[in-house]
Amino acid sequence: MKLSNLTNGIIKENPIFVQLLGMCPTLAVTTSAINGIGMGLATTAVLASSNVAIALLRKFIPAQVRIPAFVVVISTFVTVVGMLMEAFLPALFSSLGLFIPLIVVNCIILARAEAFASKNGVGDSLLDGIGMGLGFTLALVILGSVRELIGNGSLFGAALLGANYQPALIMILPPGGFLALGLLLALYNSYQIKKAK
Amino acid sequence: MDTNSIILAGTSLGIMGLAFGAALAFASKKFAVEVDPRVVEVREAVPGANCGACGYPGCDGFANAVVKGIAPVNGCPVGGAAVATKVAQIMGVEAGSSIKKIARVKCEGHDENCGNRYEYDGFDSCVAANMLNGGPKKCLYGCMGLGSCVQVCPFDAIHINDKGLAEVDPEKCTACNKCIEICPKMVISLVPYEQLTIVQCNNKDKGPMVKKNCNVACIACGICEKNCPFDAIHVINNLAEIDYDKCTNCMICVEKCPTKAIQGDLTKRTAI
Amino acid sequence: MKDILKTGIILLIIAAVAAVALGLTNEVTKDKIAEQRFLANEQAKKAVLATAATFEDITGEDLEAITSTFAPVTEAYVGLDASGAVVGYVFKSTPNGFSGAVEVVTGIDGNGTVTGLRVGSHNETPGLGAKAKDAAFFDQYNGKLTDGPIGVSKTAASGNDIQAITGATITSVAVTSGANASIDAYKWIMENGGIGK
Amino acid sequence: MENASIFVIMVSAILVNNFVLSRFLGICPFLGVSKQVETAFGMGMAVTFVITLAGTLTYFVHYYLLVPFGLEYLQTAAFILVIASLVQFVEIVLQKMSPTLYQALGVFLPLITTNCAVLGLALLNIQYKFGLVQTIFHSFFAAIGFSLAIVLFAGIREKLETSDVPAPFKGFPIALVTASLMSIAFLGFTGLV
Repeated sequence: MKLSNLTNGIIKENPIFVQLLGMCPTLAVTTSAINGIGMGLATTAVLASSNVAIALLRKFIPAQVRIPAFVVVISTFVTVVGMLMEAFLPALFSSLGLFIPLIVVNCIILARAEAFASKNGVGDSLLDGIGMGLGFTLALVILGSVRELIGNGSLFGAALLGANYQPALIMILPPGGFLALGLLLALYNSYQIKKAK
Repeated sequence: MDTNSIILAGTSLGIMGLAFGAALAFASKKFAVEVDPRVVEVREAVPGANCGACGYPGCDGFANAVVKGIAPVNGCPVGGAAVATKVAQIMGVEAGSSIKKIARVKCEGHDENCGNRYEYDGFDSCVAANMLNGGPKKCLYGCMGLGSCVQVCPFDAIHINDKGLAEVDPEKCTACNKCIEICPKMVISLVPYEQLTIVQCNNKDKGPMVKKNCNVACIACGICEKNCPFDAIHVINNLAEIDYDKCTNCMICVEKCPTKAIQGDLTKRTAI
Repeated sequence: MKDILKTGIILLIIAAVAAVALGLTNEVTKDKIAEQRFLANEQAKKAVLATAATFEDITGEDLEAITSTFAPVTEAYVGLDASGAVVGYVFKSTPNGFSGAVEVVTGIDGNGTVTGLRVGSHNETPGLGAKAKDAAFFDQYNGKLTDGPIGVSKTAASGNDIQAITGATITSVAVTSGANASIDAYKWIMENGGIGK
Repeated sequence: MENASIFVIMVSAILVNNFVLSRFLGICPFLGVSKQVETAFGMGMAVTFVITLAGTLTYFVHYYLLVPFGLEYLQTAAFILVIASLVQFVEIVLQKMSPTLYQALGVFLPLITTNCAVLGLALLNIQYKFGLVQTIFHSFFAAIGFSLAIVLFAGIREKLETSDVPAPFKGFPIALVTASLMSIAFLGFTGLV
């Protein structure tokens, strides 16, 4: 139960900035910071629970069928969460509903299941799931706020840059996602280079 | 709560699971790749830098070749003796002896000795500079110090020193040949680890021509060849070359060489 | 041979357990979700025809006639007030916008004025076509008469025209074509003595 | 869209709604495997094989298993089971047929499973209510679109390796900026069909 499993998911092995996984929901969702938080938290919940489930099942599943087994477990988790939310928490579902199907095809979840949960104990897998989820949420919020600020002139919905700011709509469009992420990574690298010198 | 739809769901997906599970298990049997356990062991013993110095496509290629008996047990220069003995045990064969070699940059043409013909301001790559009619240095055989070898060395064993020339760190170098292959001037070559006397020049032009370009170059005067008691040094193609098996590092040639092209730490010379 | 069977059975168990879990949740949540969706649908229709208390689906050969002659219209409902008298009609149409179908819900009352229009699901460009979902755009349709088709003008609108969203003319034209098709369907119903009277 | 002709499907799947550059599905392998053109091409072929087969198989599963028994809610799980088993099958076959390509694809081969492109496509086929023939062609052309995008991207990235890129931009950042320029270019195709 090493704490490092939790922390390295946030900065050192951040799923988006370092491993560049889970790109599809990242680009699709981070048109605003609130979406980023919603998606991040939903993914963290699913990632933690599926990591635990797979860590429990890992000795039981033979290697030849590990991918189908893991993926069925993950998709069942997500669909059940989606159904329960739609039935009993309609308000939350109306804002997060869009993300649920996206989580099923989020590369991070199977990547962590395949790379980590299938090789480690339940405790570590849980920590790793939460760590990766938080790292994912952090990255989504940063990316979401950058794109929302430039592309919409607002942050968390509150207009910041005044009326005469002509928003750069490209940032809301997915090419903006690539661009924002590329520039943020470059910033991250230049910080590393300066630190290393 | 009509349970039969749940049962229906369970059975339909279950049957699909069974079909796929069986098909996958069958496929993994039919397409099983018979891996000789020894290949895996050799693969573990080898450093795994996939540098290709053994002449095989990466370490997997080498491991397969060793198990098939094509490659010699000590075929991995990077691993040296340690790996050779381990591989020999795996293969149950006696390990041949292999003297440790390292790469050396045979050039002393830094800026005081050998100036530039033009100011080069392109990419940091000797390969690129070499395309601009032979690179900026006056001597067309010397090291340009632009670091192509540094970029390619997987063991971080070669760096550009403060005199602007490539220099090999003997402890880190594993003779994997990567720098030798990339260097457009072929100024780097493999030299035994213990060798102390080295001809620090790669220039194959005639004497008078060379003098104009660099003042520490070998002018093929042949003095070293005449004075060497062990017949270990000969001028071939206007450049002095040492036969490392015969050379005893007596360093007479180092003293006699008029242009100091042959370098050696005189304090460590062996008495004749 | 035994090994193949063993793997097959393991995957069978996992898939079956997953399916049963899904089935159970589905049973538990099925009617709740139906109810939520119905509520949402009702709200959408009420938004465009406030005077109606309940709605009756138009079905059978009436619907067949409407959807075949007035192409983008796909669904039609009769709005009834508390006492059951017809107060108007609601039409759902899916004209083709800039990048795919745009869902348009139009409400028209008994004496031939458009009472409201809403844009439902779409994948128009965010920041441009997506502005069709803002009140500033769809409120323009309120009060339009059904005697002539609604026009779209790039500059200030007058009479029976609406002003297009700047930079999203294709979307504005598409939404208006949905509204006009609904108006034609409404006129066809009125000519045939109304439905559900 | 359901009565679209094969040509319309082809143009829309490859150019207009290109899976990677317009719909933004399957970005993980797109970024992960595009360092060399051969691995990108290998990935493209593997994905084409999986997507075309998956598109067809999911069509049968949906219209002959889920719809008749009214099990639509099982859709995601069943589709994923089909796709995952297909990818595992490709992984086993590839390990035998060409170990070098298997090595090069590495972790990204299982990622095809959760790859949004494959599941996204299967769901799209159902959403567009395509017939069998249309489904097969749509799946195939969508995969060709994916391969086209990834091979083009790999070509550019290979050139980037030897070009003078500022230090902080080396590696992924410059690749991402290139990808955004490519997707702006593909934005030009919207509305073509």
